[in-house]
Amino acid sequence: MILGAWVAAGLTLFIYSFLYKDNPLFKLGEHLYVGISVGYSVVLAWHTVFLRLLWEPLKKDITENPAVFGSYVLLIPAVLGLLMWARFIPKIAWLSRLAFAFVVGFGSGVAIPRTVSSYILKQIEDTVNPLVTRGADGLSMGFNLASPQSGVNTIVLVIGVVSVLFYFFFSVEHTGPGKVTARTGIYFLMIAFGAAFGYTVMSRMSLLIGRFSDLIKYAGAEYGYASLVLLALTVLALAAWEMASRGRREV
Amino acid sequence: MIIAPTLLLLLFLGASVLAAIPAPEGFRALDTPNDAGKSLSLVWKASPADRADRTVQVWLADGPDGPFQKVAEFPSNTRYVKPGDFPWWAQPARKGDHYVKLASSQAFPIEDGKPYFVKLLVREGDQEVWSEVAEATSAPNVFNTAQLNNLVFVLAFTGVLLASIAAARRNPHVPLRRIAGLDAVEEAIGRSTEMGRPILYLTGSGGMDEVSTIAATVILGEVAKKVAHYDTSLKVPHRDPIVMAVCQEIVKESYVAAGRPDAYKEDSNFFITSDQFSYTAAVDGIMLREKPAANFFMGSYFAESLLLTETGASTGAIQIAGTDSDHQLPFFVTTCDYTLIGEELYAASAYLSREPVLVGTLRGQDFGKGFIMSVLVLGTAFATIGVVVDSAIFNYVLDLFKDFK
Amino acid sequence: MIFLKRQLPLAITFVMGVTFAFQYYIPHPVSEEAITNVSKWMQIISGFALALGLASIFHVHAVKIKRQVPGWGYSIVLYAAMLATIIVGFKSGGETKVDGAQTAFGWLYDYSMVPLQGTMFSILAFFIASAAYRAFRARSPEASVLLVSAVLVMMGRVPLGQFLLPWTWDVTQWLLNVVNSAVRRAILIGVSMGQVALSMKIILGIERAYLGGGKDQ
Amino acid sequence: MKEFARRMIGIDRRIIFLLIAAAVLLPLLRPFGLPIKVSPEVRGVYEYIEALPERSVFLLSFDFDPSSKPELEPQAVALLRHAFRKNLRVIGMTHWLTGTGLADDVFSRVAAETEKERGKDYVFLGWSPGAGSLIIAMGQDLYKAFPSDYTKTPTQGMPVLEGVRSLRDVNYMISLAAGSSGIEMWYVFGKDKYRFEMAGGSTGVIAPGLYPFLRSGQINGLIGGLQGAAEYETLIKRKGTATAGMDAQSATHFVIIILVLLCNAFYFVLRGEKGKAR
Repeated sequence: MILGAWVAAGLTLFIYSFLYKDNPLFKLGEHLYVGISVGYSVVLAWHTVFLRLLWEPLKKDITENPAVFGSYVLLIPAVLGLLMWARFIPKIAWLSRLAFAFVVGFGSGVAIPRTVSSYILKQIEDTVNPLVTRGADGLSMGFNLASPQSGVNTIVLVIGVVSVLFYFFFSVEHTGPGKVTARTGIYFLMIAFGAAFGYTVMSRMSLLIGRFSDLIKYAGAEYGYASLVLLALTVLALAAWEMASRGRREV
Repeated sequence: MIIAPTLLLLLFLGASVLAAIPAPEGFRALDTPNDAGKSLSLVWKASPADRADRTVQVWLADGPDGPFQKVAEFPSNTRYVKPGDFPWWAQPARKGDHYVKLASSQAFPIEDGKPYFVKLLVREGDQEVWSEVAEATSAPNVFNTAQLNNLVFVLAFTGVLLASIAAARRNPHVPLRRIAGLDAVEEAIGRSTEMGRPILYLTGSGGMDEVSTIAATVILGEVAKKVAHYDTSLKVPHRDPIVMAVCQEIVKESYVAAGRPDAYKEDSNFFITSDQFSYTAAVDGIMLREKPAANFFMGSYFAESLLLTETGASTGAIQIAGTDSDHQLPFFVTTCDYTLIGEELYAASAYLSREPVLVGTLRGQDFGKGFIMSVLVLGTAFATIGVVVDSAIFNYVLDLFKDFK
Repeated sequence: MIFLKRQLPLAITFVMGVTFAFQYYIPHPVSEEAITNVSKWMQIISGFALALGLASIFHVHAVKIKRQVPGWGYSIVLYAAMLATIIVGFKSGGETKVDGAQTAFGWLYDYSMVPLQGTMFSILAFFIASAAYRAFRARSPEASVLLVSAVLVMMGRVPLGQFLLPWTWDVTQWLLNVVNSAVRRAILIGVSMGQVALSMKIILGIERAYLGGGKDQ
Repeated sequence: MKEFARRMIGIDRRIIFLLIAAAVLLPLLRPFGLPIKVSPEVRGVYEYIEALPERSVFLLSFDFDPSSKPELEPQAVALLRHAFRKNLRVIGMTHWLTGTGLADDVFSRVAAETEKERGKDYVFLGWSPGAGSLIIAMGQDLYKAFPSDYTKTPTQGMPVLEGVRSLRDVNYMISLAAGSSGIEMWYVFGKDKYRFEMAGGSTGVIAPGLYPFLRSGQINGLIGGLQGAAEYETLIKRKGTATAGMDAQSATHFVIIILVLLCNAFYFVLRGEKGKAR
């Protein structure tokens, strides 16, 4: 646990040192990180893909029903996967295309109806709303900006969607009335981008608060003042590195 | 002598009080339409007397004589067919009728191809009345008719697309509006050549089955042709091994097309790791150490976008981004010199290559967008008129553009 | 041979594409089962593809070490970290926990992957500030609306802003619920048309870039 | 003036980094406690727990992993403090394997500060696979779904679980969710069938998507992100990391806003000078 705190605090500080400038500590952290993550994905691929999805079910099926064709069906992805490796041998490299074709064909087919459903029809459905409502006291139109379903917001929504869609027209030059619509679209885009930017600040700050809380925790006596000691060492190392590289430059 | 009629009268009154709960009218059971089986649906007419303290129980059996088992209970003024539940071309019951879906459960499993018998019990206080017994057999369906509009949309759009591609093949000189970011591509490559620094090109986080990745690889092909021509060095770090393999082929082809197959280097495309942030750390490292003069960010991105572009900005590189990841657009727009927003990324590949297929596709998409824009405007008008004149007639049109499950 | 090289991949794409596009409209359990199984196949194939990536990493860093380019020592660090993780991972059987006790692999995950990931992610907090400082300048009308809406939302999101200017909270809600959703919807619709068009072209064999190479391949 | 403005506009961004670091660090070390407005959806959760009788059964599911810790851990701590103060019997569990260690840590820490005993006042069941089907299994028989708890103690006969056979005996349930296998899943597979009252806590990112559940009454309260956690801390009158965190949020947001305003001021000074020169 205590060793963990030291390692975690050290790696955190190494990466943060990148905010100062590129330096050996960051390089060390970066290469460690890449190495660990590649190793991690290899282990995960081996256990979850090869063992759990391929080897174990295949072994089970074949030992239980060796005569049934269905037991061997998992050999298809295995063979396709192996075809990918044909790329290592230039002469038969084209075989890998069969695997690409399989993967991309599946992806494209799956995408079409689902995209139409949730990103086209569903979006149209949510945008098209009556501007007025019929209540007990007859027809009324909502002017309450705070309620997203009110009539006035429905109008804003339709204008926004239509003008931004028009901005994405490529075969029409944006002139005349088209220019006004496209400009409206650009303003909508910019307001939305600004709002989204401002909105995201909070969640990014939460991450930083989380990291800093951990560092503060590791600065406690029960962890041997890990953060403080490591912070001092990091600063010293950076200073030493600066001096050394300055000296080298002067020579 | 007087007592008897009184008794009769009382009996009669009592019977009429009991009969105050009407039996459910028009009760029938059917196989749930458009589903994977193992489920039945019940339909009966709504009654003006439905209310919260009158409950309906559903009793189910696998033989006509029982034993019946209670599987559901709810207030009698719930479970209606509501507008928007079903499209008009695939309605199991009239709007306003009661509609209950019974799914197979552990308490009462429903199997396909076996007849089941259902009856309703309506009760209020200590009065109760049974409906008739209805029979139905569950079966899985082979086509979801509620999604017919989806299929029609796909087919119609395909038709428009093929027609406009054919038209563009006959006449490839379709005018396309200027896209600001693209004029900068040439400039960025030129600058890198002058400064003798590499060009960094990222294809995003997506796999080969995403449009943004494919558009990014098409643009990479065009950029690589120019790079080969100017003899600048190109670096393409990858997160997906398949995309890397495809990009190697594409870049090689571009060098061949530019007449410089000798200048092609196999390791201009290389793999770093598939993990999001370690990839980012490594690319940031490349930016700081090799100081590329131009950074291209094409494809789809997640939270790493700002980590990449801010580092790139600090090294003074020209940055051109193009993404359809709407959630990351604010960061690209604020930190890059040029950003291709959403569809502009796809348009860019057509604009740069002037390939009839791509240009035709773009036109086809424009037709599609025009159509959707008119649906939005007219649909809102129809929906409003529908409320004003209090009529459901427009639903026949509006339902065509709804998403049904 | 030419058929195998050129037509077969296109045929495979066509069959896969059409089958799985239609799968969506078929609620029958057989169709559900098909997509679940084939999705697993995709995971298996991508597992094999990782080898391509590994080969690339080994190549890039082996070259660096062999030529002793500046910083080649870090390539050794990378190799060492990778090997160590793989060895520890296989020893722990790929599990982060066995019987409630943390394995060495789990330790590596908790005390190196998690903090490293969290730290890289949290650098965004610094960058979002510096990006705001650089980019939010009222250079043009477009830049000005961007700036104003960002500042309003930043105010409306935190207690201090809600305390100083209570109305910013409502404005924030409106900007996010109405303007932002209008724009995202429009972008989504446009992008989706592109997605459908491209997928269609891939299935019909019009677009072949993904196979790597020009139109005549 | 012009020179100063030019220098400031091209300011070394490391100074901005320092300002942000300071704006996070100072409030964390010494919170200044800005007033926090409590929203009705957070109050809903608090009041429901407040009204529960002693020894009621409260199930808290940790459906997140370390990457969402900054937002959800303070929520968990605040909820546990409240539950322990009300002498509820607390059952903890998780659907996310990677969140197990974190969840156990939170339980032991909060229990230690309120002197609650594992097995008597609370139990942490740990992780079990199955997600939705695990919930169904718990709805049928809790002891079959979790024969033993995280520390390998058999669950059968634990004093804390006295009279609890399945999810039907749970009085209140809260899922702290960072993704899809959280609140929605608990509602669909759990509450809908086994009829316990439930609420949710979530990261700021997914909170807006959960409001429809709140409006329709499928959950009776929602704690959203760090802000929600801070509101809960205000309600139980115990300032914790979330309140400090919200101070840091206010501080950093204002640092950025002031920077943006300054930058524009300098920009206009420069532009004005340029205009004059022309």
